[in-house]
Amino acid sequence: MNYLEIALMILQFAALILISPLITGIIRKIKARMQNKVGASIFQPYRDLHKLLKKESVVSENASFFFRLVPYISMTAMILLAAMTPFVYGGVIAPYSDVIAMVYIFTMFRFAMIVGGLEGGSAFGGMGSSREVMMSVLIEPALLISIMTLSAMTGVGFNITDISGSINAAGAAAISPALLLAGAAFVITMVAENTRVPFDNPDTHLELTMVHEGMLIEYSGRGLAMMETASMLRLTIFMTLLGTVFFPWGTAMTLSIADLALSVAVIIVKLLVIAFGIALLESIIAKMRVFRMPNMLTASFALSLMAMISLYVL
Amino acid sequence: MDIFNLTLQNEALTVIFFAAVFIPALAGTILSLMFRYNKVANLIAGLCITSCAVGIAAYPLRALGVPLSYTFPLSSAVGDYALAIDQISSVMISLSSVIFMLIVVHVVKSSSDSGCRYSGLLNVLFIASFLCMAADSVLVLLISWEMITLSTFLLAKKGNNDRARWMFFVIAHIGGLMLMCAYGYLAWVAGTQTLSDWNGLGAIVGSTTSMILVLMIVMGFGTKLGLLPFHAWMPGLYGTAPTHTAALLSTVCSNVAVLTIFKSIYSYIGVTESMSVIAFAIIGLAAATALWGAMESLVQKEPKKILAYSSVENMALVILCLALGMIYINESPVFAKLILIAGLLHTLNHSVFKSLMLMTIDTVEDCTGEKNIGRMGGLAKTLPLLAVVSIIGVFSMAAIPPTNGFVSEWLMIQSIMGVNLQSKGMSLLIPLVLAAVGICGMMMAASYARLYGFIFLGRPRSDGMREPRPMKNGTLLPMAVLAILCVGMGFFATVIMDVLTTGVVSVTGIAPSPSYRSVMSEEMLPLILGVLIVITSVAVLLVVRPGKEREVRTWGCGEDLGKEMQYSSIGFSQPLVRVFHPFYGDTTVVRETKEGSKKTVHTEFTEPFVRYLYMPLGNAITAISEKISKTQTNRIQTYFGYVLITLIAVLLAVRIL
Amino acid sequence: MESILTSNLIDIFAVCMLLASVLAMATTRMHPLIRLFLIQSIFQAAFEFTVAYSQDEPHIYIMAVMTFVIKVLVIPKMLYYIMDRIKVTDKLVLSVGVPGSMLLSAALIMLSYFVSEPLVATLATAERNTLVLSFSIMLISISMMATRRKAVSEVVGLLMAENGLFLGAIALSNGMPFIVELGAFFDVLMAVIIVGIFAFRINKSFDSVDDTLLRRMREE
Amino acid sequence: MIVTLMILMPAVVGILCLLPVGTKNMFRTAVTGSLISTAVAVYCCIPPLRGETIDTVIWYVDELSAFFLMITAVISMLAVLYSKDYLLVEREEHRLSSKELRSFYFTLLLFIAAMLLTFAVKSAALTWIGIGITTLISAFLVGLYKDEHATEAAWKYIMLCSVGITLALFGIAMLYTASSGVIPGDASLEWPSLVANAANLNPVFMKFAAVFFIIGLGTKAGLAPMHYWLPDAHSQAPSPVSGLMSGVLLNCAMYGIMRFYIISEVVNPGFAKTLLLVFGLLSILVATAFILVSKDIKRMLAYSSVENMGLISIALGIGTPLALFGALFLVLAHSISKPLMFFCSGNMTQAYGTRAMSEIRGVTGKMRFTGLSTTAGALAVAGAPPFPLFTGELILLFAAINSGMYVLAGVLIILLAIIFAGLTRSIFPMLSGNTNKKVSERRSVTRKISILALVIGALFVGLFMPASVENVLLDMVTILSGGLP
Repeated sequence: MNYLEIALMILQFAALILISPLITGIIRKIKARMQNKVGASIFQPYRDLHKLLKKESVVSENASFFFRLVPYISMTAMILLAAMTPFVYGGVIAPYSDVIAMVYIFTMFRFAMIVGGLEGGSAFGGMGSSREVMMSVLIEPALLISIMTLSAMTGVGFNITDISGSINAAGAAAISPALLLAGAAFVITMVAENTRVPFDNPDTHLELTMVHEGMLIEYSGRGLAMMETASMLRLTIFMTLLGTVFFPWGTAMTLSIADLALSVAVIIVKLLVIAFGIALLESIIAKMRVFRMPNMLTASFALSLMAMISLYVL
Repeated sequence: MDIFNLTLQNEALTVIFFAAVFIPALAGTILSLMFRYNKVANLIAGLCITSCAVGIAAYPLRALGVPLSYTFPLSSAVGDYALAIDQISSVMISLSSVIFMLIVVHVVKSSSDSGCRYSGLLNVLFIASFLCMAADSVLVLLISWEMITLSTFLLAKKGNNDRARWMFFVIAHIGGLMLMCAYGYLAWVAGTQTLSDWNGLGAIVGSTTSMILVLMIVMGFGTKLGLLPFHAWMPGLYGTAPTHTAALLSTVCSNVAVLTIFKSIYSYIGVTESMSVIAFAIIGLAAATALWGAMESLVQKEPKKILAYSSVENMALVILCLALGMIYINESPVFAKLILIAGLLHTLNHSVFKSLMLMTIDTVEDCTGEKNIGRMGGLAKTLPLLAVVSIIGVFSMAAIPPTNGFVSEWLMIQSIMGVNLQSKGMSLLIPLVLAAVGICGMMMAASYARLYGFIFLGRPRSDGMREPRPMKNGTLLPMAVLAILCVGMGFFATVIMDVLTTGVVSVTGIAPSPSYRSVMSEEMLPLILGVLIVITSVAVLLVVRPGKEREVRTWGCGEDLGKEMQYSSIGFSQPLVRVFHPFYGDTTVVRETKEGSKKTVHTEFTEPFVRYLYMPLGNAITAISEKISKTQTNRIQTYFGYVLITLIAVLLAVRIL
Repeated sequence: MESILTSNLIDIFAVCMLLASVLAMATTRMHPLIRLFLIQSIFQAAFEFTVAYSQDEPHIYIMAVMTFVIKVLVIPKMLYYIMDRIKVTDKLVLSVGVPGSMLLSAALIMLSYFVSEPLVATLATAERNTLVLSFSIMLISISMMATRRKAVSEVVGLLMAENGLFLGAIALSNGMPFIVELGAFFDVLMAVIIVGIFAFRINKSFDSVDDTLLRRMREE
Repeated sequence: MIVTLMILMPAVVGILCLLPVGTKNMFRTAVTGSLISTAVAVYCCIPPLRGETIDTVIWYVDELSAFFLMITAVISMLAVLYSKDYLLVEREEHRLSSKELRSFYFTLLLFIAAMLLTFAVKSAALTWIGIGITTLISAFLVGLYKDEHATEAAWKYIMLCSVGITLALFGIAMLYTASSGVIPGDASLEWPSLVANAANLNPVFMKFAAVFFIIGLGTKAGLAPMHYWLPDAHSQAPSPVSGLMSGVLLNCAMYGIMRFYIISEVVNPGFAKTLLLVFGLLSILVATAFILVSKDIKRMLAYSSVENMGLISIALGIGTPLALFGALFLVLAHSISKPLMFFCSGNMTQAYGTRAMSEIRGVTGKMRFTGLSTTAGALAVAGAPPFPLFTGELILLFAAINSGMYVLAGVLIILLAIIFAGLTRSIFPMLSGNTNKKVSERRSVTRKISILALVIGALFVGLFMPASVENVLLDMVTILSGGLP
């Protein structure tokens, strides 16, 4: 591990964290454009976060010590995940970026938010958490199985960097029904996990629609800023995972300048394409009724299960 | 070591060890029979703690090479009383003694129900579970297993919960009878009564019989672990019994059961190629039980019942690992070793976090007097220390990374995924098992979030919650130790895994050469992950230091939040109930309130197994016995008639046959 | 002094005893029942006397005398005494009815023939049918106990079963060792005395000997 | 000579009790008399237990009879000890006059003498006569209270048992005819000589003898279709008597069946075994049904005696040495646990004045000693671990499985589990809960001693089996499987 590699890793890790608000801004911008509105500038999320950081946080009297801890837990979880995901070259803590640990860190973040939601003692938090519980019971297994399919397909064990590396090396041969099915399941999980449109409307605070917002309702000031960054970071991580693990072709395998440049370009294109896809999805489909969601989620669960079964049976 | 004469030393050490374990506990039992007032109760509990403390020394002594095997001079009708602690049981004994000791300390400190009788029975339970884990003769195993059932039955007495206790006693006894048959047959096949000479009896007996034996042993112990058809007594008993009994039952007794199942399947019977059919059956049953436990725990109204179903789910996962091991042992022994370690590690972790959570629930009940979770809430503000301890417990139960719950779940998924089984049919099994583990994991996390959220967070829903009595000093000590143990076992999991490997290797006989580490993704991961989490959280804390705070009443959209504005515990799990509706036996009940004017609508959740399996069975038996008892017409003539008819029937039978 | 005469006599007496017990099944009143028991005992004494005479066994003579004294003179007297003291109604309630009882006894006789088939094959011709007769007397008397409602009728049934039993014992092997028969006799005597005592008690507490009242011990 | 002394001693003490002396020292004579007679019995049984059988003209005491004699002596001593205070209470509540008290002790001690006689005699007919006498005497004990229930129970008891005994007598007649040709003279009905040349007895007669003998004595032992007198007799008799009857009287009949079993297994092997198996299973099935239904504690205990007799006959029916060991162990276990439970229920019924289990509540609260001993008794009767019945059932299940009778083992498990459920469902609620009745523990040392002795005895037999006792049991197993000691 020479110094260049370490420097590159830290740079890539910092870049991932910094660009996450930008990507959310871009998605909002594209969505606004599609609904032929001008929409805020793509740097608006940075300004929001900056504003929130300076504001004083108003906390409800019922909130306990855990209420103040939740933002920190979620930030830690997401930063750890950012360190693990292969972005341009490979995860910062490459040898330790175990796939199962990543899934459980996602659960850690979700668990902290669910419990945080119940803090305020108001109906919104309770409703948000209970709906999040329903969704997560169906999302988490789909996420676990889809990533596990990849590790079983490549057979290189559970390190995310090795997996993406081996799919990348296999090139076109890697495209198998298992990979496609797992990818589809992962896309649905991504949309559901980050509470994008078909499952929850991220832009409004309308009680009927909110799942993710419901849990954040009690937070303000620094707490809210951290929670917002954490969820933006989560979206970016999901997108990078989709980009560099499910369709990794183009990410740098070696440390040569040419490869790195190519992989930076490729990753930017991928992120933009995915952002465009999400924005397109959000402006075409309306939000589903809460109790129609399970059908969609079980569909994603079934997809991931079929992916794994096809891996073994075919 | 060889500076002093080892053999003499070992013999003396073994005798001293066993004497030090049994004598204080026996003294405690005898004292409890004689005295009734409380001062003696603390003495008896103290005696129990001393014998637990000595019990902890089992593993270090065994590691030092002291062969802890001893035969009592007095023999019984079916064979002599022999004890032998091998490698794996020494680990189990040490940890169970630690847990037992902490629970007894909590009993003394909380003194919620610690009369002489209660602490005397605690001594009896400790002796019985120690004997069961260290049993070397069939009789000791069976008698101590039934003694555990008996002492738990007597310990569970509180108010008049006779119905729940009786159901537990009968189901456990049915399990006991099944074990009697299985081990009786094995004793006959093996020819000897001492368990340590039994290995590979499956080969002698042939595959179908060994499969039946494995099923009987798993179901026999399953009655106490809560496998599917036998789990219906658990919510009833956990709900009504003193919490410490529930804690002991779900930790110490489950450890004993898992240890004995493990030893019976892998060393007494020995796993052969052709036993995969029974392994499939047990896997199916364990997965179904885990899903069932997870689903039911989401809708329970009492915290103790939630934890009862969580024990069902956790123990089902352990049985799942043991059954998977049966399949892997022929395909790829290294992964078999990994999954067995995962199973045993999960049992240890489970006993740590389950006893922690049950202790917190007992303290909650003690301080607030509330039993129903629907009337709890807002305790974190008034009892912050309790909330801290229990959030650690909840984190480790929900398998959140830094804690021990995560490690065993992580190991389990790795070992399920890692192996690539040759035969197609078997490999189809892996995705289904993984799906089951995934769903259970998340559902249990949801139910633990509900448990913690509706006890400690939000606004107090009853006046018992508004001003709870202060915690008795010292009750926090055992809980704090367990919390540290939870996180500690999370960080230093690899140490425990190595200890378990030697035990697993000695029992299953798999070659120790390719160590389980070679197959694992990254053996130091638990420690590194824990350290990373600490570093990142400290970094985030430094970067975003907590700013000014202003406490304000929760925003209630204009008017102040009424009592009902807060989410109810059943409401919380209502979406999931709608998703998995066919599995729940929920009925909506409309009840008149006292004033008669207002009607309240409740959803009652009855355990479907009780309604569709236990009740009809019970009614059928009573109906048949009703019919048979009609034969007693009380007229002497009919009795002469019966004698005559029997005489004629037998004579005819003799003549014809 | 074995001769055709004695073996014929033996068969005749045995058949008469069976006849007595079949008739007992047919009576519907108490006094004739006891009188039939008396007749049966007489035949039994005669039977024993002829066997003793033919086998020259001294102890069977004593047996015959004792049977005559106890079963013909003492026990009926006692039964009558009991009947008068407790002023029981003479009517005997049959739960099966006379035709039913007759059919029942016929069936029992056939059954005992069928059942003792292997046994009879091994015996000398003489004792063959006495064994079967004793068998059927026992079965008939037990069924009599099972179908009659009166306490005293049960006692008579029991005594008839004893007669059948002794008939079989003596026919098969010239009676059991003497002390055994003596013991059996005393046992029978004791049984009748105690039953008498309890009959008084039943009468005192139920003021009737009708067994239908003995039904309070139901299992709820 | 010592045997005659052993048998006459209780009779003599019984007669002494008849003397018109104050009740206080009448009790004293009864208790000391029974203590002495037990001492004599134990002294007389020690040599046969060690192997030297007593074999005189009338008496024949080998290990088997010594084992039963020992149990009878000890249990009856405890019963007399317990009955001292029990009857004092009965007299205080004017249910018994002092004259009846005196006649009670006379009949009780005569009853004990008769039972000792049955076990010690040499000839089969004398055993039969002994059983006959015990029935007649115990009829008075059952009918002690002279109310219609007791009289009815006594009436049923005598009549049914007399029918049983008559059938047994016919069995003995058949036995005599089978053996008269082979063994000359008076020895033809003596157990040792019968066992000696059992091989050349006439098999057809032996089959009929077996049928009549087992049905006859089965009625007396309470095996299934003929057991209907047992619940009435045991529930109406005073508790010490019902404890003694179910603990020891049923053993007399079982002893007779065992003696006959030895011979019949040599002549036509397997015949008696199937009979005993069938009757055993039937008794357990019927007992299970009745235990679930009965509301009266003493009736339920009587049915559990029927169940235990069923277990013993199944053990005999299996016939392997381990099963025979189990049968003898079950006899010992049952003779200790059942009297213990009857004495405890005696305490409870006297204190609460009713036998209905639903009306007795809060025993541990009000009467601590009885509460503790009833818990022990209930666990002993239900077959829970530290107590001997659990080990007995364990051996029986082991034996059933080892001899390949899996179906039998399966049926046994189900029935034993249901019985366990029935017993615990009725007895344990009596202990917990609370009652508004004014109930208090009797301050009586003799009551406590007798119950405590039984509890300690049960625990000792349940957990430990010293080598000496094991050898005795093994010798008996050899006797039972036909070999002469």
